[in-house]
Amino acid sequence: MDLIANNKRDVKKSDGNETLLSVRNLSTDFFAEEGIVRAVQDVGFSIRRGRTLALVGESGCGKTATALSIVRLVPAAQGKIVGGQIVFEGRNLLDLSERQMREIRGNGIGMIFQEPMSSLNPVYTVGDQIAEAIRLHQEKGCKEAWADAVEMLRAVGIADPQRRAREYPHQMSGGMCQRVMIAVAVSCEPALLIADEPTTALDVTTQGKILDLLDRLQKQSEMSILLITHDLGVVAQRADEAAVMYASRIVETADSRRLFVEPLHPYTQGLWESLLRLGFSGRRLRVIPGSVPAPLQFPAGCKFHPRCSKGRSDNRCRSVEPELREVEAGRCVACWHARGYEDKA
Amino acid sequence: MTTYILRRFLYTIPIVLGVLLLTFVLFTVVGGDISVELAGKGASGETIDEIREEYGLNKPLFLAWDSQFINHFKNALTFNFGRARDRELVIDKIKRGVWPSLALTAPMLVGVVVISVSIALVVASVRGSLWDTLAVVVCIAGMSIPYLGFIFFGQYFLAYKWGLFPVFFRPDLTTAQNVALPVLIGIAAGLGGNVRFYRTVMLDEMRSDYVRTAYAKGLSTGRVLFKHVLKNAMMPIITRVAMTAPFLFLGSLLLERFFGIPGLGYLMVEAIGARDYSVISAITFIGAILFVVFNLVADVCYALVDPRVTLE
Amino acid sequence: MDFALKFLGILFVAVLPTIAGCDRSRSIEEPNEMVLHHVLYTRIAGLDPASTADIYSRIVASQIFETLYDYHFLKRPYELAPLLAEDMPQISEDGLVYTVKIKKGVYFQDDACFPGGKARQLRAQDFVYAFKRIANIKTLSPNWAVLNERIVGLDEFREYTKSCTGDVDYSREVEGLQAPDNQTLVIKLTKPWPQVIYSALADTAYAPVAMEAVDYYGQDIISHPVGTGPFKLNVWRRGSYVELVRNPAFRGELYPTEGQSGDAEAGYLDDAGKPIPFADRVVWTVIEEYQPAWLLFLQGKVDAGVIPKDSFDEVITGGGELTPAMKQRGIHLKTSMDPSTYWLGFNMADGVLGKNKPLRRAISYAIDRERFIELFFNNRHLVAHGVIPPMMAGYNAEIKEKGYSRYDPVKAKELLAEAERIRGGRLPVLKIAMPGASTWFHQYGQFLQRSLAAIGLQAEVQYMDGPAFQEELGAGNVQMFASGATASIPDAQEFLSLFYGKHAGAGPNAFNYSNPQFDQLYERAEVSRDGSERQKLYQEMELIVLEDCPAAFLNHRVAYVLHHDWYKNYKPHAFAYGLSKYRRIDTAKRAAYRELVKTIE
Amino acid sequence: MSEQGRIVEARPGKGAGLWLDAVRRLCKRKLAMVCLGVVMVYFLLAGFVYLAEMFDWRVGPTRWGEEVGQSYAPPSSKNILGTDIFGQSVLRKTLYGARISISVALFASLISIAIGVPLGAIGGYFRGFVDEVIVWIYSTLSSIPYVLLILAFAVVLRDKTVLGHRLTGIAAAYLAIGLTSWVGICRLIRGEVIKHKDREYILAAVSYGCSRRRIILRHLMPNVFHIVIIDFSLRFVAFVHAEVILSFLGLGEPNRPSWGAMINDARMELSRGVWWQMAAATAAVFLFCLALNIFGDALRDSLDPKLRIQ
Repeated sequence: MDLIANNKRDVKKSDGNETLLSVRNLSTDFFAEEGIVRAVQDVGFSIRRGRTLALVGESGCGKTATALSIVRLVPAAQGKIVGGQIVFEGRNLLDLSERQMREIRGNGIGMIFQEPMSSLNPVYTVGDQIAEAIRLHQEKGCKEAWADAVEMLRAVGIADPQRRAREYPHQMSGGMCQRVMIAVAVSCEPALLIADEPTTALDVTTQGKILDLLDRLQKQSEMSILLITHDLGVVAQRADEAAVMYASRIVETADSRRLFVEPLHPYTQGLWESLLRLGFSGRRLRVIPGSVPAPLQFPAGCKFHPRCSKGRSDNRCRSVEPELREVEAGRCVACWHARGYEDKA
Repeated sequence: MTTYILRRFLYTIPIVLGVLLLTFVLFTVVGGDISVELAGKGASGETIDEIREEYGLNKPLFLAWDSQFINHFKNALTFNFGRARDRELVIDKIKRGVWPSLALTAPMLVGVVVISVSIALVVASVRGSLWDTLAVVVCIAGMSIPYLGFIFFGQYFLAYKWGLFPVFFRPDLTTAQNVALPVLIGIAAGLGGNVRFYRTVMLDEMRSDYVRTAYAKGLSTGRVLFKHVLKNAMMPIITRVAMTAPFLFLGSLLLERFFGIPGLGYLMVEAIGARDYSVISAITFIGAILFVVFNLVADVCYALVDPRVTLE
Repeated sequence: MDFALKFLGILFVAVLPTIAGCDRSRSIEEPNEMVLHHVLYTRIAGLDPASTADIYSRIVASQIFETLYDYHFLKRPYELAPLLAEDMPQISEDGLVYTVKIKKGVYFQDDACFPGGKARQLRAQDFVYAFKRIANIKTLSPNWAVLNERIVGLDEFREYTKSCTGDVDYSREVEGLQAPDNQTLVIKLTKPWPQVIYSALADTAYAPVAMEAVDYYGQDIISHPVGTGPFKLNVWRRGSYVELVRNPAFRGELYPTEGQSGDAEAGYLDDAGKPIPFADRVVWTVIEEYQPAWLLFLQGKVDAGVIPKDSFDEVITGGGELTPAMKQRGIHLKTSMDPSTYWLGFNMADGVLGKNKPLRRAISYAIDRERFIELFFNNRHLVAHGVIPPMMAGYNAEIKEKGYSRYDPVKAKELLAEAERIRGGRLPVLKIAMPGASTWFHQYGQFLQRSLAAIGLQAEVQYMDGPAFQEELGAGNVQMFASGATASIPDAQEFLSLFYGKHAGAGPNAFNYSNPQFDQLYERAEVSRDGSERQKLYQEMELIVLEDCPAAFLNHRVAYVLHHDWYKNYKPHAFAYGLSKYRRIDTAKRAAYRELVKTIE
Repeated sequence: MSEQGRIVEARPGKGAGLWLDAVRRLCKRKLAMVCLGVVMVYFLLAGFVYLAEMFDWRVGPTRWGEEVGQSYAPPSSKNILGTDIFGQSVLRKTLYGARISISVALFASLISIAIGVPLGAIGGYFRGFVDEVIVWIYSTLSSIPYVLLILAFAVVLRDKTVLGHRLTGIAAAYLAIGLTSWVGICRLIRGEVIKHKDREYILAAVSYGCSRRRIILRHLMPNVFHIVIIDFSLRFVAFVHAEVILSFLGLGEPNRPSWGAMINDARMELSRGVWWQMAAATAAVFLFCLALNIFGDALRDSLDPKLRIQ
């Protein structure tokens, strides 16, 4: 099946500059027993059609919460989007009804998750699970949807898709499950694919293949990808742009190449160094001292200051939290010490 | 599959043996002799001896070919349960009462399972909200209200005051009309505990990642719950049903008493009170067989609902 | 949702056949059909009179089976009249030989057990057979005890049946039971037994049963009664309901034309001389709980019923009258004395109680019987001042003045001090055995416990189920026990036999009471054929018992029964059961009530 | 949500850390703490009545037998919850009932744990023949209708003498409940032990030569014991109900008031409009069950390592 030819949605072909998704000042709170956790604070970024934005950060910094907020899947009992805007194809998702939102999920925005094995329903065949989304969004009959599902399996590179469609997730390997997940997510040709750590649970050789697959699908259908990862190597190779998240906030955004060449935020620098030294010199791994603070124990001021060589001794860093400012065209950073930051005040 | 079923059937033998042994020990060795009671007031020793002979109570308990235990075992296996204390054949007694009892308890079980699973799904989907807390409180209130409270209320208001149902069993009505109110009462009384149980099951299930995937596909809550979560939650549901279903044939004592349903609800309680050994061994034997059968059915059901389970 | 629907579908499909499978609808009654609707508060054991002894089985069986003699429906004091017998028995000088002429033209009910389904005539041999059948040990009849050592040769017959391995030969001669011809029955007693006419000849347990039926149905005779009575069994759904229909081959009887004074005013003689039975069908529904029985009565689905203890205030005013609401419904109240006495018995063989009369007396004085009756019987029972209930011949009208049953805590405490002196130290915790474990017995037990505690006696109550209670009682393992007795004949002998020394041990004398003086009087009374002499002896014996105090006598039951206006000829009777034939239904009134109910509720 | 819903493994062998952690987390739940408070009040009340009875203190609940008013007096300012048939205070009976009902449930729980946990652990750890026998025993027990089993035990045990002690109503009741209800916990523990047996930390313990006894007691038990606690908190409620059922069948504590006996006594009074005894006992059961259930749920959430939310 030719994914592009089958694209029924009435969308202008993009020139690569049109903004597909724009997140502005998004804040999401989670309710924990200990109190309210501000999992996403004032987050903003945008993704252009056909491009890949990587959202980078350590575990617990709010990446997944951001992703769930975008599709409004934060469970009502656990959390709530408290502010901001999520503009997708010109509409603010936060203003939509639940019914309209369901139309967007799976159809406009697809999602894949970190644990492919447990993210698929163990008691339905993979074919069923793909066909379900197709039936739902494309008003196709059972048979037609099933045929499409088989085609999707073929498209994500599964051999013998006819037979495989009738198998259950437990009969497949992790990599294959992730392919199936991708098939589920892209079966309705979404404009945006949110991939939440799609390769973390997989072994190294499979990781590359899955990312290649995503690349290929992206090229075929002009799909945008929000790639959530903690792996900077992936960012460097696959993303067009990157946003670095630390402690619920975005601390730096940039073109991924420039982020790589010239990180502005000390946190980004620290992340790069730990990756580079490991990769190129074989010297003792340099790690960022300390660890990500627990959401309820965020320090005052810049949340990174206790781990920052400059911030530790700087009174301003310890008392005033820097907001994200565009320091150059297409580059934003939130650090008092970043070059040119204060000029933009 | 066939070998599996065969093997499971072989496995029933020790269990049935165990059940027979346990009831035998409980009621003959420890529980005492029924002949005095059978003989009636002021009976002489000779009548008692005669009764002992008639019921085989004068035979050795264990260590002989003609012992009470061996006979008890032989009788059970040939479905020859003998006569109850009121001289009716135990097997006739059971045949006569089993249908009314099932007409009462089977819809009750189905009703309770279907309704409480549905409520549990809904309640679990709003976990942590005020509705959830309220549901838990109502469930526990329902569990705390004695069964008789439900019966008194239902019989007095629904049947007598408002005339929606017959107050008592009427031979001129259909069984469905006769059991309608008791079934409703049984369901109402059973909901509390069951909703609570299934809510826990559903909560466990809803934490799974595939639920998030299903939502991400754009499925509605109802579809996620009733298609994805429900099928995954079938295991504990099947287990619970399989544990209860074998004993449905015994009916429900209180409902049958209050609504005059000619079932077997009285059978067990009365048999224990009167030490009616033939009835007790019949019940336990049939119960044990059904229990094993239902376990087997449950195993097959597991394999049907969960592809990860195979019958090996 | 497809999966959920499939799941529900399968479950419902599995359930439907069970509901549909047992659909057997039948109509309750036609508008003008005369059907008696009664309630049985316990399921009945069986309809074979020989092998059942419970009162509810007897109530039903008595409509199907008939005896030689029966109580006159209206006359009081109770008197017997011939039923299957032609007239009253001829009794020999020595009181040992009874010769009874059997009515001609009495047929059994038609049944499949007879050749061609056509029943034969009743013969004297059928009575002989009925007695022998009870004597036959294989029948395991609970009714044997009454006949034990009474009829010449019958005990030998019983011995013979013990040795039988196969069928018992009923043609074997028994000297005391002879049928010289089809219409004559001769019974020879071993010693005079003036109560035989009540205890055996008028008791349904000894009613003639067709031999053919016993042979034909074997053990299942219990559910296939074939008698001579006005009704025959139509449906018996065990534990649910019994339905009798009018016996079309019934010989016919007439409603009594004379009664007691006041009967005419009460309307009991409205039907005098009319052929009975009136009812086309008689239905008993087994209802073990009071609430549904009461609701059905109020709905007019049941003709008569007892008042549930807890609905008493709704029905009866403080003055013992019906409440206006009940009167407005046309409901009638009938009260009647029951020939019963209830007591707290003492085991005289017990080391603590047996030798300590002051202790027993103290316990008796400690119980406030009036409060007991108020709490448990809505004030409707009578205080038992002695053994014999007031309605029976032999009742001592002055017994109340003797004060054996008075509530006197002061005296009780005095006696207790004396009791401790006899005991030589503190009294141990006493045990009371209760023959049931229901709420009622719990409260009863608590009442006794509290009564004893009030005079400083510690007691522990043991609640047992029926079998365990009997067993413990028989084994003499109890100290105190709550029990009672109801007379089955209008002669007080049954009550006094409970205190006869030779009945101690496993016999009916659960008190293990033995007093030579009493025993001597008892033996005299047993063979005395003179009613008034007997009654004098009974009163003497009663005083001996009260003096020795083997029991604290508590109460006599008074029955309160309600019935609807349309239910005619309802006169309470303490001894007879086969009364359905006298009852008549005013169908128009019944229909009107049922309409009325629809508007009030 | 992956961060929020991330599955975190229990730290193997470090029971104490898990427990401390659980307690700390539990303390932060207000509702759970309120419920724990309610449960504690019930237990303290039961304990207090027990002591008061033992030392013959004349306080309200131990004076339940006194006549304080008319028979069946409705609730009033004098008797807040009215009186029963003998004019005894329903309030005092309800308070006293806590002692009987809770001790029945407590002892029954202890008995079922004492039987079920070791059997489950042994069966699950050793497998083979021992396991087969244990499975056979509990399969047999569970294939007999529960009411029949409990009734049979109660009937058979009542008034029997065991080790020189005559079993009165209450002892027979908790023995019957305990002896018949260990199956559930045994099954749970067995399953959990089988799961843990092949985990690395147990293999490690085996490899450095721990005795089997030590492995079961020191390594396995701390990691499966939370199941016992959870099961206990939920089953306790079932036992209070079982006491009600036994009383209904006439096999409960006969001489002293328990909630079950009160409900049973009161059921017939309902139709004469005497609702207060039923209401008082039901409310006592309800509040206790509610508190214990909510607390049990919270305990489960904070103890069960699988469910711990980072």
